[in-house]
Amino acid sequence: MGRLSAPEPIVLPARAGAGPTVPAVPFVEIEAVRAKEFVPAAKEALTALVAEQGQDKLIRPVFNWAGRNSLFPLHWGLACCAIEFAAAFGARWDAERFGVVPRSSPRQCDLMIVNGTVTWKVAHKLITLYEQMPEPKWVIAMGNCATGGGPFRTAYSVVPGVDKLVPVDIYIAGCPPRPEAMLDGILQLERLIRDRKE
Amino acid sequence: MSSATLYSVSFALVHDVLFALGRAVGGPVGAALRNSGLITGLALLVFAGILLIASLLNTIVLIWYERKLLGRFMDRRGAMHVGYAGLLQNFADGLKLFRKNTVRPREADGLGFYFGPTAYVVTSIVIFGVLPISSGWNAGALPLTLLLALTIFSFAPLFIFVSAWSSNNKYSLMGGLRSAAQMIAYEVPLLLAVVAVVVVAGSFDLTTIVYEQQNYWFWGPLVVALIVFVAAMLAEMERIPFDLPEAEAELVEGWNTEYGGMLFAFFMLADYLRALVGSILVVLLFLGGWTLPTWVPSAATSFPLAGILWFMVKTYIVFGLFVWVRASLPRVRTDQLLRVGWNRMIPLALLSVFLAAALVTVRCVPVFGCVPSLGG
Amino acid sequence: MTGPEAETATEKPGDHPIAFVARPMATAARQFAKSLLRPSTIVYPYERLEDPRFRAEVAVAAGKPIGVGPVWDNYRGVHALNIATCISCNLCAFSCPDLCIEMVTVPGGDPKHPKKCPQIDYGKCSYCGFCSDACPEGCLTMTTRYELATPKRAEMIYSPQKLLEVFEQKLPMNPIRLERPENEDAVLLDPPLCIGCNACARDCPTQCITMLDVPRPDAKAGAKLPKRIWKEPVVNDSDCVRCGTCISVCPKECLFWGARP
Amino acid sequence: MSEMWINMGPQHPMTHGLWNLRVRLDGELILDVDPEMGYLHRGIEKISEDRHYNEVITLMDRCCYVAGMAWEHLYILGAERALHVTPPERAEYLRVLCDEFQRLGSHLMWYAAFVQDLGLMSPFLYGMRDRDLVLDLFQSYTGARMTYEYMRVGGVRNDLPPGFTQQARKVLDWLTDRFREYDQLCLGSTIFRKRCDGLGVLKGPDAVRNGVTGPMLRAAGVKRDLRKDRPYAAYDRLEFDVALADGADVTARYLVRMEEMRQSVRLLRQVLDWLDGHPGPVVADRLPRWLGAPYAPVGAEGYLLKRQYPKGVGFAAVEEPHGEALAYVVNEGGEHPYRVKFRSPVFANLSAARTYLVGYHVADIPPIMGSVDVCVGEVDR
Amino acid sequence: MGPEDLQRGLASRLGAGLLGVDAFDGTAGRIRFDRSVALELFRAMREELGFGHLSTVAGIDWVDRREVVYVLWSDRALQYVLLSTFLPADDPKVESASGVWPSANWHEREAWEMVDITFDHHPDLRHLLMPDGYAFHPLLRSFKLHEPESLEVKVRHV
Repeated sequence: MGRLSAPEPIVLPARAGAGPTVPAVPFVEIEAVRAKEFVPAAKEALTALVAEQGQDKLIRPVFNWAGRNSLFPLHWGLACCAIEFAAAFGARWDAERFGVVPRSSPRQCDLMIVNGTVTWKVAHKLITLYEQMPEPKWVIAMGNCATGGGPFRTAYSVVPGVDKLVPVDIYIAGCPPRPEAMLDGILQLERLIRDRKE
Repeated sequence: MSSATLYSVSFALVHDVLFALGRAVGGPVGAALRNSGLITGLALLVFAGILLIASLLNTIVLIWYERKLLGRFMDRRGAMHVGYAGLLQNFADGLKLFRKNTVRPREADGLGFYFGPTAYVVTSIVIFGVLPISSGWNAGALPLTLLLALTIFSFAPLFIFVSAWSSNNKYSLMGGLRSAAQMIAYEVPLLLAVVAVVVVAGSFDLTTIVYEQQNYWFWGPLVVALIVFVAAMLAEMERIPFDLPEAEAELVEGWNTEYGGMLFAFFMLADYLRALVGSILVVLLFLGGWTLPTWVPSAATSFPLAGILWFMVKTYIVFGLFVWVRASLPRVRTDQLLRVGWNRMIPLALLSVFLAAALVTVRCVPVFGCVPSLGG
Repeated sequence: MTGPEAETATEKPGDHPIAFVARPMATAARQFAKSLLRPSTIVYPYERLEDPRFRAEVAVAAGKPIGVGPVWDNYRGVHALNIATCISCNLCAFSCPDLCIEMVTVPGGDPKHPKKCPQIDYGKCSYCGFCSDACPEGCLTMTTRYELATPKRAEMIYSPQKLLEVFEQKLPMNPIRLERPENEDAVLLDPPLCIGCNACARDCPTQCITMLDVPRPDAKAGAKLPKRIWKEPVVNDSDCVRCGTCISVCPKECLFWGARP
Repeated sequence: MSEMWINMGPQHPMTHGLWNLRVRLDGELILDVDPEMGYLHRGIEKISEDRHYNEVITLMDRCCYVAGMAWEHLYILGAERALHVTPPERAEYLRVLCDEFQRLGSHLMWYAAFVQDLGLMSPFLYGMRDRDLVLDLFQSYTGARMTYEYMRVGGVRNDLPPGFTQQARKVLDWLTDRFREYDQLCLGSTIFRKRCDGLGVLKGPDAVRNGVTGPMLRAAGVKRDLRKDRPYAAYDRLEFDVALADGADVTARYLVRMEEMRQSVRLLRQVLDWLDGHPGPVVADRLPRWLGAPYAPVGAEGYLLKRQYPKGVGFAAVEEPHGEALAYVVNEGGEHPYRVKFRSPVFANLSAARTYLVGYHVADIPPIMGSVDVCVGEVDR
Repeated sequence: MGPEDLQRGLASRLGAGLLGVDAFDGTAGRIRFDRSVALELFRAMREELGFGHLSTVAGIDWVDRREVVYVLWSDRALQYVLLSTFLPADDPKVESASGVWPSANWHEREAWEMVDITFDHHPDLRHLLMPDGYAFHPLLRSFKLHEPESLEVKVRHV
């Protein structure tokens, strides 16, 4: 009963979305791995300038580039996901690579990562913090508790989903999500900001 | 370039351009263009612009440098995805903060709330006007550049306290008070350590002080003064282990808790400007400025802008030391900080002054200079 | 620094103040030198922990704490559902502590027995693995996929078809499977209550219940025979997956769990 | 400056979770404190009453999110007593393995948070990095990093995968080296000693009176460790020492926790050796019928039990990384527990906040509270 | 220490207030007492039998009555002991133990908040986990949780 059946030899198949498996990359290249992505963006902006599409088309990509590459999340921890949130800033995942630096004061933040269960007791404080953040601002509901109450959604004290309190831009499922999943959520948010029409 | 000051270069540039223009245009407009007042004004503007851009660019690179360095100390990579190796990260940060709304709390004092950070950043930039970066690369031959630089440097607690008080937040207020107390306490040993240098160099002019170090750098004979100066400078720059005013663990963000957007960017900018000034002062006062030890082959110093290059290299190495300290030491407490400041630092600084005076009196400075310093 | 020196550090605090500031700085500098060329950071979207080169290394390789070794596949992420082998037994939905699994009809069943497969709401799922432990056919398994960020809440609800897509990606699946206990409960019958209505046999997902004729008991004088068709369900224990469907549809509550004698 | 109240929390870098420390200050001197809890109250005890015995485990992992295994173990011990189940021996050793790895993980997380409170930046990263290794090991046999759902009433879910013990030993070697590094970064630093010595003093009698347990109590010189005093699982068959210090201050708590980590490594080596040599079942043979299957259908109408199972009350105590945790599980013969009551060590440690905070400076709050190792999840439940 | 020792040690002091001492798995025993002798029992446990550490106070709602369970630990005997008393549901009052063990303070606040048991002479009986003014006692059996279906997330497309 409950014995371990012999695991089959593990073969990692090619994975959709996982990208090609990178061999050990030399120092110079790995630092540039994402810088290459900026070339098309710069081209786009230049094309817009050449086509005289107007100031709007030119400036918005620049500011959106700035906005999406320097997201300062609010430094607070609600529950379990906060530990994974901290782990994402740890050495192994290092969210600062993307310019994500947690700040303790809501005035300096543009991203609120709701990383845990929101109770009714903390709800109005969450709303206050959200309102203290200056525009433009985004909210990520990290984990199932923030998404919809999670395992505690039947409880008397738990808000079943932070989207009942503040508008949510990205939901990250997981209980708690791995740090990679959190980074994936931030990258998705970057994609949202890139396509933003102010 | 060594004979000309930065101002004279910009003056000559503006002069030549305007005269050529004036000749080409002719008539009363041309004559007006050759007006000396206009040339002087424009030359000042160009000079100020060069200074501004140079200091801001350097600060931004400095932030990047710190982030990358800290990353390696912490076994991680630091900003790396914005631009090559994250070089554009701080431009993104700056642009984003520029676009952010600036929220002023309703109860905050409007004048102080905006005046504090602006004056803080302006005074921090102004210091660069008097700092020689290479021989002649400063505003000109003022006899008291060191005093002027330190005077402007010590305006900061006033503006920090104004911005902290006017933002009407308890954490800000405590941070501002701590900041004022700390900066005033460490102002004294800082100046006393500088006095030691001045006694040995015999001048208040930074350029002269550097030239006095042609034969030996001052860190060898004045090592006590160097230690006091670096420690006091860490406190003045509000960096770990003396970053109590921004102590994140107890005072949320210290005196800039209520600031966001561009005003917060001003604070960050001014902090790093001051860090840059601190590193530059260490290099100028103790590490021989843009000069290299005499045993270095002359090829290393003969190419154009070599002085600036070596100066920047030294500055960044000194700043790297500050980052190293930040990566490995915890924060001290206010009372300990003040006790260390008043009870340890000031006697040490006085000792260093005494030592410097003794050195000058017995004229044995060169002997000391030969033994431990690189610049023998 | 080696052990004895560290010991002295703990034993004699306070002396040599300069050395005591220098010691942490030396430690930090050593770390700096170690991580200068290759910090232990994994450049996430471009490198992944499930890449073979991280999985091949053991947990601590070459002084770098990266790599989780060869057992990454146990991770409990998104489910994969093989619709073809699903028998609509409902066990996954029963066993879900968060009630995030809903059985929805998928094409492929006959009108009498509509085929129902789990639809999972990942906004509620707590990834506990009770459902895949409960799945008797091994068709609902958990894979190593974990990226579930989406701007729309509705996209977190994975229909059976979407779970099938995950299955078809052939992601590594959790290799630890539980075996069925030997002394498991069986479905028992309380014959006097049974009315032979065939509901259990009709709804049994594995068709392991057959209705067999039983002899009609002799009527004793004065005793009233229950109204029933003289058939009784017989459960084939080796095929039964213990889903309890028969028990829940029985109108007379005459089926129950128990040990077969 | 006149007296004022400040709210440290719920969003404050010091709190490491959702709670609010109201502090009355005179300048920077603390006159009074009043911890305000409940911002993370999720009603776990109430939800447990609506859940099957095995399903409560999913709540236990989330109850204390840095020490999920310890809380699973606590609940499972209580539930097993209430249901009259005895686990096999190998399961007991596996539970000790889980507990001690969890202690390592929790203490590493504490180390990271604590040094961050002091302003030490890089050790935070080192702590998180090394904790990830422990989580990797957890992931390799339970399938999750933090919410394991590994223990079951009557045993554990599955056995260790092949090759686990060798990997675990490598991680233990790595960690043993790191502990030395941690000590150099903290104890070797004059500033650290100046900050932490004589701070947050809570003497033994005060600690006992206020219900303080765990490393905080042992740092005050009181030798109480439930693993030794009242052995559960396989602790009576293993050798280890109780970490003790007598400074009763923040440094003493640091020393106790570091020593506990070393003792955990020692315990884990014994457990790994034992597990290598003693294969066997990991789930008990005799379970209540509805627990016998690996799955546990609940909420299905018609899951009829023709028999009432024996009632019982289970009482269990484990030495959680934070201190003494109790579970009181009332079984009234149904599928769900009738009442589950947990005792969180941090709950009691926090309730004594006034005794070790008043009289210090506001800058001392982060290191003192860091040395308490607050996990709000288990306080509020 | 076993149930008999406890019985012997307490019987003379408490008299009829001591309803009995049962054996209880994992502890030295469970002392059942009448709430009229609560304070006396607490003092006796702490001062005479050396149970210096109060671990927790648990309230249990048995619909028609309520039970308070105190868990004590003795560093001398290295054993737990349970104290249990039943209170009528219409008058759930018992003397507070926080005068004897200060650690009872928060545990009793929680028991009052969750199971509606009033502790007389408690220094600070106010809400601990729920917001101030919360009028219900969630761990009573009569308090029902939400139906999960009533909480279906209204998906907002942003």
